[in-house]
Amino acid sequence: MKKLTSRIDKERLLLGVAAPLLAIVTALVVTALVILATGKNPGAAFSDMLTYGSASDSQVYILNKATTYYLAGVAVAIGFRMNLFNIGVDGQYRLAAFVAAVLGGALTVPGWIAIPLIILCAMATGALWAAIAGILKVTRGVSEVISTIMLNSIATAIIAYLLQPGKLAELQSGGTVVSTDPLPKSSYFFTIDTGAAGVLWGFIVVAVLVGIAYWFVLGRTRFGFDLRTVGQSESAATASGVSVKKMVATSMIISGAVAGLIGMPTLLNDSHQFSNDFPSGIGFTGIAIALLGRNNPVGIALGALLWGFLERTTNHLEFEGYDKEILGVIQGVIVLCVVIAYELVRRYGLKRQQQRVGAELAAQAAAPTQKQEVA
Amino acid sequence: GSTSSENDSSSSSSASAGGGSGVKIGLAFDVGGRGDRSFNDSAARGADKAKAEFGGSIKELTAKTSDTEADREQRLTDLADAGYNPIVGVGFSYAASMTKVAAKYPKVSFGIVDSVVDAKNVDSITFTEEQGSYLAGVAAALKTKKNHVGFIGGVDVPLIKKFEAGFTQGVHDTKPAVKVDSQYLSHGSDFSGFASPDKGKAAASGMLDNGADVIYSAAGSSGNGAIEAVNGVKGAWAIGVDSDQYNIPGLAKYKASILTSMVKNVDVGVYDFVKSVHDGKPLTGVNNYSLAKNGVSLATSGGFIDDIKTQLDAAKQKIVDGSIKVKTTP
Amino acid sequence: MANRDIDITVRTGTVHALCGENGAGKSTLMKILYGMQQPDEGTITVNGDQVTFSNPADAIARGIGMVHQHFMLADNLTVLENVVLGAEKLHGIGGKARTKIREISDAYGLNVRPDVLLEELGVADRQRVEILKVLYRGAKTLILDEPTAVLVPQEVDALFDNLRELKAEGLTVIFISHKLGEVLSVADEITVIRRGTTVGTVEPRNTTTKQLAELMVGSELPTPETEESTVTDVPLLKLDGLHLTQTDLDGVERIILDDISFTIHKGEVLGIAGVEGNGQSELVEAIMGIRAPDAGAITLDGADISHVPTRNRREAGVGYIPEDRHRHGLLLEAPLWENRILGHVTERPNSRGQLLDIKSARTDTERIVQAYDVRTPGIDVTAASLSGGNQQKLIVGREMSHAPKLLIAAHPTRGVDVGAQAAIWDHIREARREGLAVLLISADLDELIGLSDTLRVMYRGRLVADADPATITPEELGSAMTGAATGHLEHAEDDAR
Amino acid sequence: MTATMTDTPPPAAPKADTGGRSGRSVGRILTIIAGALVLVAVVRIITGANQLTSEGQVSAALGLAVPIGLAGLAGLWSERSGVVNIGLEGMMILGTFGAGWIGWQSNPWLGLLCGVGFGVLGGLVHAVATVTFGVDHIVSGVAVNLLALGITQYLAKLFFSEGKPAEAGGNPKQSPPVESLPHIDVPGLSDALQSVEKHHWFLLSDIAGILGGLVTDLSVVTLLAFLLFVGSWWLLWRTPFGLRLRSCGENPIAAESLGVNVYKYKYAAVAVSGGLAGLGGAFLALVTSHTYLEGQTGGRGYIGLAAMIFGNWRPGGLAMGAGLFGYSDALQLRNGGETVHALLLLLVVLLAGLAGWKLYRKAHWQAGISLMVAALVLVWYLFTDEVPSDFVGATPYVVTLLVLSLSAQRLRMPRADGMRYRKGQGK
Ligand SMILES: Nc1ncnc2c1ncn2[C@@H]1O[C@H](COP(=O)(O)OP(=O)(O)OP(=O)(O)O)[C@@H](O)[C@H]1O
Ligand SMILES: Nc1ncnc2c1ncn2[C@@H]1O[C@H](COP(=O)(O)OP(=O)(O)OP(=O)(O)O)[C@@H](O)[C@H]1O
Ligand SMILES: [Mg+2]
Ligand SMILES: [Mg+2]
Repeated sequence: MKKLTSRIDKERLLLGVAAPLLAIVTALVVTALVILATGKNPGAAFSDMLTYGSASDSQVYILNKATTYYLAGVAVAIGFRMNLFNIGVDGQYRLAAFVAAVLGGALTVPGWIAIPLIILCAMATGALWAAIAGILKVTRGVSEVISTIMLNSIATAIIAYLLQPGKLAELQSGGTVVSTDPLPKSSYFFTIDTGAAGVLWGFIVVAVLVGIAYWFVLGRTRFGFDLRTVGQSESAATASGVSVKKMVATSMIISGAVAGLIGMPTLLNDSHQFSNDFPSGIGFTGIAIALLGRNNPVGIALGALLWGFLERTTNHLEFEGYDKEILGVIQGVIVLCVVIAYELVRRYGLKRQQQRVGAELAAQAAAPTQKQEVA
Repeated sequence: GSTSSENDSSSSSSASAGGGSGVKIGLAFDVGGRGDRSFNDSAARGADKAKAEFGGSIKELTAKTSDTEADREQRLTDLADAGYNPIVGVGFSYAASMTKVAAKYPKVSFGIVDSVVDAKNVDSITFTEEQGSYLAGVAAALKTKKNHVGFIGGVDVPLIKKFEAGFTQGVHDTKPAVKVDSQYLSHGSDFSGFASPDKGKAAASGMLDNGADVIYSAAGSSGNGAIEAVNGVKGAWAIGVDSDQYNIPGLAKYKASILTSMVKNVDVGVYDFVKSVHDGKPLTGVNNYSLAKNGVSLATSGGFIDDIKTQLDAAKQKIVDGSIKVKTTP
Repeated sequence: MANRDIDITVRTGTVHALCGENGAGKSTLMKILYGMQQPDEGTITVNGDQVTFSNPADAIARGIGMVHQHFMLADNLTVLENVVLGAEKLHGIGGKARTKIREISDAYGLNVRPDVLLEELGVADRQRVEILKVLYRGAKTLILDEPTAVLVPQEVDALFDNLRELKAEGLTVIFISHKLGEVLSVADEITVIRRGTTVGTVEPRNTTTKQLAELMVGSELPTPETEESTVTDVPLLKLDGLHLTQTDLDGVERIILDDISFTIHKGEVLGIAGVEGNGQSELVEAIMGIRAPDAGAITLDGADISHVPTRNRREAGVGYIPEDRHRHGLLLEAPLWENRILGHVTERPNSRGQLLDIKSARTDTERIVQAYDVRTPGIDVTAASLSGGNQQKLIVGREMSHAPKLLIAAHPTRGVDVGAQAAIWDHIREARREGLAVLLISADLDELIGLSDTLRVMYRGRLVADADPATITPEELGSAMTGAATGHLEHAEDDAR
Repeated sequence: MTATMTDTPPPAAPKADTGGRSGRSVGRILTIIAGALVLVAVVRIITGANQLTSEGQVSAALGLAVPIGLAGLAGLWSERSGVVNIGLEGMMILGTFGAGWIGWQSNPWLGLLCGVGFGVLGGLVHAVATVTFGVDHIVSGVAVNLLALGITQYLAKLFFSEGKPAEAGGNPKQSPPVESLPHIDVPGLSDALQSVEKHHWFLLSDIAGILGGLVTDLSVVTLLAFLLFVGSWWLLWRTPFGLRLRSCGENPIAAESLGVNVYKYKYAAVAVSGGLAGLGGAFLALVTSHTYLEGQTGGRGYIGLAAMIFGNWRPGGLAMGAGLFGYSDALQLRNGGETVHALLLLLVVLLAGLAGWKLYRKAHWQAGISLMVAALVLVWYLFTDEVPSDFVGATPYVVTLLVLSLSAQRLRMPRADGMRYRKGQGK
């Protein structure tokens, strides 16, 4: 009974909720002030965002967006859990999506073979690209922050070189879009038609599976424990028998493999080809979302949904005469507030805990004759 | 906001908005939007002109850099839902999304600039940049004293390569001995080449140092850097792009070096389209605004190319009558 | 609460010692006195003026200087830079400061070279730089927080000579130490602190170590004596010609370990004495598989483990109590039960196959907390919220729970209070009786002599001397630690103590 | 044997002699520069790629290097005080905006000041988050980048897209044009150097080209940047202020114990860092573009950080790193594939040299790998005429990656860089 209460620590739960709440309220206040400063009514803007965001077609849109963002967030978070800062998620997913699209366009096998092959190819490409940074870090000590920034640009160059008419791509009618061979219909991933609200991408199932795998591997397996250990203290990890170098390389590779998935919802559910307007920059969005979600699988999901919601609704704000550029302000303020709020709450929590430990010890010291009752 | 269930009804009711008291024009801009002093601005001009003539209203929505397919689709859908008709997608990036949205709103007329959408209710407004660039090449070949000219592209996307192809062909058809340097400022999905005047300047001065004396840049704002570099060298000429750069306030200092500009008259295309909708006979299919239709032209502000007008007209004539076919890829 | 109702009066021109068990609040008190922490209530009076220090700068301005328990030096700066930092107004940061440092160094025989990088100095040199820092600022009151913890007896004597000299010049010294013998020999007055309050001030002349200890802990001091020998003749760990080099940033190759050979038998405790930084840490890391030796063989229970990864060594029965528990022994931000898994994730009860067995791990953590008297309200609190002693007990409990064949214990009782100390010694002794082999490394010479069956002295990466713990004295051991004596050390009967 | 007592203090852990380390830096750097010069001259003569050291090339390289160098210097200030600043990009963006905004309304000098001021504001946000609230430095930096981008886009839309600014040439992504800042030219000198360069003599023309590039048509901001480099070095390594600041990055607890107000120095350093990044942004807006443009910084903040790491957290090395970036960027922009092709030969020579060194140090397999790569590059060089233009664009990134992977292990960052510090928490 007592154990149970100590495990489901009410105070901790409360603190866990307090941080994001504090952040979002602050962000709302700041945004409202910004809108007010331009002489417009923030209340109307917020209510428009709410009503528009809760329409069913908006919800489908948000879920589709969140699918991509969630994968990006998880890819970044895997690195974060190791204290690795994989800025290269961006280059990794673009290169992966490109290579996978080329493969998918060339495959003529049935969908149930082609789709897994395309996905595996994307994961392998992302993993390989990330592995360069991982290996440079463990063998040559190159900071992954710098190497992945460089690798992003190099990936861009490689795609630019290969995505050209006559190489691995062809020019579309209109002469302005180059793209890879489109995937055959059989290689499309399944979708859920919600009728008027639009089409929900089937890849959301994969995203959910990735989330569950992330939670399970990190929290329930030996490998996950080792990974978290390295993230918390490299020196302690080494002493405990974890090969930090191997772990760094491995987690970089896993992060890259998940990054490889980021482009898949778009490729398999939407565009069915890689063209020069394939969405870019999602790797960086992933960083913000991983931060918002505290690298927690559920938190990342909430972050991804919030991001999707903001993008959907601020677009509509322009319709109501507001500047949609407010989106960047809201996003920036939220991330900043969230990181500060989490830090404040973490600190407060630690202090509370130490005080409790201290108080308990003092109580024991005051009654030395009593039999100790620990746990 | 509107829920999806209303979509169909609202789209059918809004389809009639075209007639009667003016037009409700929906403009979906590419990144940059109104005021970019380039093709977005030009499209806006066309719509403004139509509004002035026919009355009605204009709703403008602008893309952002991080847009995905879904965002563009949503933008067009929002406009259609709100009863705008016609709806113009400015920029080739709207091609895919317009294909979908046009199918969903068969009674609304759509127009797309710079790309082709195959649908019964879409007017594909395209321009022959290569033809205009060909003329720019002719002018460059005639004006160069060192038999050496240069082309600077912002990003090596197909659209910009059209410029390069036409320009190179124009130069070589006029004077085969003239050397053409080509340089792109960034590649692939790195679009910084359209917004890096410093890189434009470095590239242009590199060409000037190598002996080029006429430089044609199709590089967005990076072209400003190129024009500045050219301005620093006596006897060298710059050729601008998209709008008449001689008249742009930001470049007033360098206007003496701007030989001409290859102007893309997006406004004409947009105006024609809106007018057709207003008249009840919406344009559809591919409407290619070629040199023949004055869709592209060379600006004459400054009068620097007046002396070679005859040669330019001759070249234009040959393109119009089809005796010269201009390539679209270098 | 760390301190309450503290009353101390320190007279000018005296050495005033402060004693108390671990966590009694000595360091905290001194930090308050030095302005690094602020008291909730109470007053500080210096030379009759009531003062409040909101930061160290205020204290320094009042002529107070402090040598901290843990060195406060920046490795990547030179000695000169470390000394003048914060006191640049006095003599600048250039030539004048250098001259001044030389002057002070010569005056007190500190032997400090101003232009070397700090990272090139050993502990004793660092200690002198710390003292020089205080003197450079012209401090009238010196606070020394456990300055002798890392020094060998000879160095302690040298330090005390310095202190007496300072006292003669009218300076006041506040001196903290656990080593009661030292305290009695150097102090003019001794104040004892227990659980954050002063329990009394005594004169060293009419006090014995025993009385002092009882004042401190309220009971008698434990001793690390081992009773009967349990050494068997079954070799468990054998090191043969272990050699380790390291190439530093400038490409210079350094020999860290040179031809290290020894054997530990089942039931034997092998103690290694040595001044810190002579290769002990590296030796431990080589045995643990954290560093790969260049040559030599390590044999554990008959199997060659020279090139086996750390994890396999741990699975093969090596327990490890690291010297720095915060860096090597714990995940400070993780709950206790996760810390219980650390280092033994592949073993029962922590995991089954590739999966963690969280339930059994938690149950076993509860057991350890009970059995090893870890004072905590539960196993879900983070390791950071426990005091050092309790953290150490958790580590000992964890390592002992996997029935090790060999225990590598580096400073197992460092920073741990007397009660916990006795408990840890008990655990080691008990396991030894059942055939555990122990490699013990400690700076506490009493502990080393008391617990070990065999003693070796390490100097500059080599085992230079050995001794019989039954007869050797700390002083004799100390001389070997400075490299002054080698070979087999015999206790000289005539060496009057 | 009896234990004997001794008076001599125990020696430190066995350490080899590392004397003369302070004298090393200047002499070594000069040797490296001279060596590089000769090497480039040789390659130029062999390949005939005269652009390698032409005046225009060097001048363009300088122009491209200055913003990167300033960003790097900004990073240096911040990291020397122990705060990792990945928010440089955002602070540069703020700088471009501030410069463009005030610059077009009043004059470029005020614009420059405002660019710096906006950068400082960005720095202060980072300082509040990292120093006061103890947020992880990288996390805070990412947030600053996000926020800066959002705010400038929003304000640009608000300030430039309508009314007078729009008439003057502004739009949502661009400010109206700003007057130019003055340039400096030493009369006669440029011409003299140019005439020497024209002869394409070995080494002499190379030096003339480089010097010419450095003195011709020099912007005052470039000069200012140069002074800031020298000034930063002097301030950080030769004054009490600098000593205190660096001590905060090496061991803040020790600094605190000596009465240094660590918070104050960290705040100062991060604010200066923001200001320098802002100046880098202002350089982009005022000197190279004469206008604020969205997306103008193009990742230079990150590149600056790379240059700083490349330069081992020292101004001299950082300047070399920024120079390398500017140089390879200018090379690809000005001359495209042919000249970069000549660089391949340079790479071959360098790799061969490295192999020789490794062989001498008896690192056989490393030498083998170097030789093999050298051979591969040589084959590439011999069988092609130029490097594909897309790859040419990636030159700076590949060069950085190569150089870092060869040298990263010799780098030493400030000991407490990126660590959280809280007053009174020291043990
Ligand atoms: N603000 C506080 N209020 C009450 N108790 C505190 C506070 N801060 C720390 N403590 C107590 O201090 C102990 C942990 O502190 P810390 O980690 O500093 O110990 P330590 O110095 O390593 O211990 P030791 O000196 O025994 O080795 C706990 O018992 C905790 O309850
Ligand atoms: N502000 C505080 N409030 C309450 N408790 C504190 C506070 N700061 C420190 N403590 C705790 O008070 C105790 C006294 O610590 P202190 O470091 O002064 O002990 P000490 O006597 O120096 O021990 P040692 O012999 O280990 O150096 C520790 O447990 C510490 O964690
Ligand atoms: Mg303590
Ligand atoms: Mg203490």
